[in-house]
Amino acid sequence: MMTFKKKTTVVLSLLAAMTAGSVLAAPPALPKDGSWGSGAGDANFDTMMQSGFQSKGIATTERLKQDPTQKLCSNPTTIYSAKNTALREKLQGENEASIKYPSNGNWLGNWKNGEKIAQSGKGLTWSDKAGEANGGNCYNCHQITKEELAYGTIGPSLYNYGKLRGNSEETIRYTWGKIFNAKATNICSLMPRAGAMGVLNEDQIRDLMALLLDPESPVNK
Amino acid sequence: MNTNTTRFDRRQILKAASGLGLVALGTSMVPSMAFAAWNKAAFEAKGMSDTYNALGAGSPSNSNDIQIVASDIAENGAVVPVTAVSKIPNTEQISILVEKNPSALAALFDLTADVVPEITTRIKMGQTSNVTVLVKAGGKYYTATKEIKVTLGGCGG
Amino acid sequence: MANPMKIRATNKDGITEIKILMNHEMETGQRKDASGNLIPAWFINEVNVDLNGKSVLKAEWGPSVSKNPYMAFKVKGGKAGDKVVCTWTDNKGDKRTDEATVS
Amino acid sequence: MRAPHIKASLFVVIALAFSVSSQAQQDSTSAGIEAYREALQDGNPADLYVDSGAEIWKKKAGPKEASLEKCDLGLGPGKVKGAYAQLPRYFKDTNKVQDLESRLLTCMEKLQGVDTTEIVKAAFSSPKKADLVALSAYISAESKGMKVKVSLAHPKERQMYDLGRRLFYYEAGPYDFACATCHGQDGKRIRLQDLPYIPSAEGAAKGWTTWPAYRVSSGQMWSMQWRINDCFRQQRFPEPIYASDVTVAISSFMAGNSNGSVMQTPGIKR
Repeated sequence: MMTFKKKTTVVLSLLAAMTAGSVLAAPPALPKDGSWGSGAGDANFDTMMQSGFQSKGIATTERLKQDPTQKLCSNPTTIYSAKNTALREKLQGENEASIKYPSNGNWLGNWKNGEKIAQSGKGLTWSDKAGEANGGNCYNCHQITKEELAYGTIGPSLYNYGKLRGNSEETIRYTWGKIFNAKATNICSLMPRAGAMGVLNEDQIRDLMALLLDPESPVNK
Repeated sequence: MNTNTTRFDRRQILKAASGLGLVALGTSMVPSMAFAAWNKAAFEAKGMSDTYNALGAGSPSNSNDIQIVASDIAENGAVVPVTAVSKIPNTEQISILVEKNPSALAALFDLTADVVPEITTRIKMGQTSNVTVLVKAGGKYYTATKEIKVTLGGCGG
Repeated sequence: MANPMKIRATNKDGITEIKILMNHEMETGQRKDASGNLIPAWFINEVNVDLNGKSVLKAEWGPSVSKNPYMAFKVKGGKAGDKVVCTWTDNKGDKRTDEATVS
Repeated sequence: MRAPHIKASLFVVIALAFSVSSQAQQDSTSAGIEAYREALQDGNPADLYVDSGAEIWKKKAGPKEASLEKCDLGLGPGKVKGAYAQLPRYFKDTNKVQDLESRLLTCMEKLQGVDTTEIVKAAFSSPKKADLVALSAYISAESKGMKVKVSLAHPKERQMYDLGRRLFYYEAGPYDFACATCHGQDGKRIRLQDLPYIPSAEGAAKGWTTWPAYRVSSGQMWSMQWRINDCFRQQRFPEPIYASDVTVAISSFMAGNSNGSVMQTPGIKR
């Protein structure tokens, strides 16, 4: 019995190894100290970046300049290192302070508009024009309504968002903050800071809020 | 990135549809050149029954002997692979129709007796639609239908 | 002039499988160019395939066949060395013929 | 004390029930998409570009009325077979690490006497870049079925890889995007497109070994440079300059990670 089990395990793990394609050698590991390798220090990297990009349309080379949050989040080895604890807390506080809550006291707009914004991935590329309304890119990463099958999975599912969480003042405020600046709650969140970076305006955020929280929204059906 | 649309945004739908060239203008832009064989009326007909009429198919009956081999979902409407298989004896013609395209008829194949009645091709679909395979066999017409969903791809920029 | 097609034909157990990839825009006549003008329809509308000098299949197409059309089918009979000839005609009257040998 | 507890477990049950049905829906969608991709594999229009690329390779052009047949892609002048599977690599004559397209520019300049300034500036869809796109289809096809074997042994090769890796994690722009935002985790997708996890060998291979590719959405053949260019566009970055070190570095990172995997080029994509 034991031998059989062993054999099966070996065969199974072999199969798993084959299907996972782990015959490939592991790529070179990142240095543990947070550096990038001797040839990829700041001077060489900056030279490459400055000579390798050009402004096109609205996407100018200005965009390559990082703010302190982007800089921190660009090194996976050191984001959560102890020496960066103070910096993380400071930056998280700054991101939190950037959140502007609704000026007119209205938190929820029109969920139908919100759905359009969630669907649209347009905006701010070099092929987009200045002054056009940006999309929210939401479906790229989240499931939202049940009807839309083409949704991404980088972020959590938001289907039944309001139904599951209710619409207490706390939930509403939290949700607004998350859309406005996701890095206020999670410093290196992968979600764009839609409000803080001026991607979406206050009305658009209100409409997205309605999509998530309005009981009439298909999200909560 | 490409033909990304929202089902709620009409402007975008139109834009995407025009990207595929499938807005409801029909084939009015087709230069009218005379062709001996090409069935202009059938390719310009709107809707299923008009197309059937133009093909002389009348009201074809459903047949379980026709198979449509295609994925349930197409990642892009610009290229939808479809294989039409007929097990009906004496199959002489196979056509592929997309109900919601501006002109339903996409392609028609006349087969000689030597051809195995199994044709693969690729068609454009402007939106999620029923796809019908129409088979002419022994002078009679038969159909089978399958829905193919057309989804959105890319990041939608 | 139109670009060449790619024809592959193989015989296995007395059945010849023919796969043809054509080089064509298949423009629908409903798309607009950058300055907003309609791009005229331009598509293959007739196809004929000969196996050993005998027509085995004729197709009629509309503009909703995909760009760079692909077509695959099987013919009973044929053998290695046989000749497959495909000719298409488009709605502008352009024409292209290519051939391949069954392997 | 009791009520909140019940509420909480109810929440868990609902959440679980939901995640199960959502998973099922996701699976059937994925299966449908998988079938679609499978059906595309036969009859890849990229083959049409492979043929025209082979013609362009042999055609005399430029002020020197020469073909590219003596171009050294790393395996010696005129050796095309297997060359793509070993690019990018260090070239002694230019003292640079080059990918296929930057190397082709070198050959056009040296062998044909072509001034490539306008080609570099031209849009990817412009006829000026069409030759390079077709050539990349042809040359990549000549490595189909071969294993990726990209050297990181030369200090400049290793440097290019390291620079590419650093660029991969570089976050900037109005959306805070880095390559890693989408390609830094395993098993995720954007809309319905699976996102390869580029820092892993398997993930890098999914991308690297299937480009250049024919894109059915646009009905265009895309070279690797074109693919990378559009990634940066979606990232809301400024435009990477054609054949610049930025583009070679990110290619070195992908190619270096996918060493040992099998080239399936040219591919066909959504």
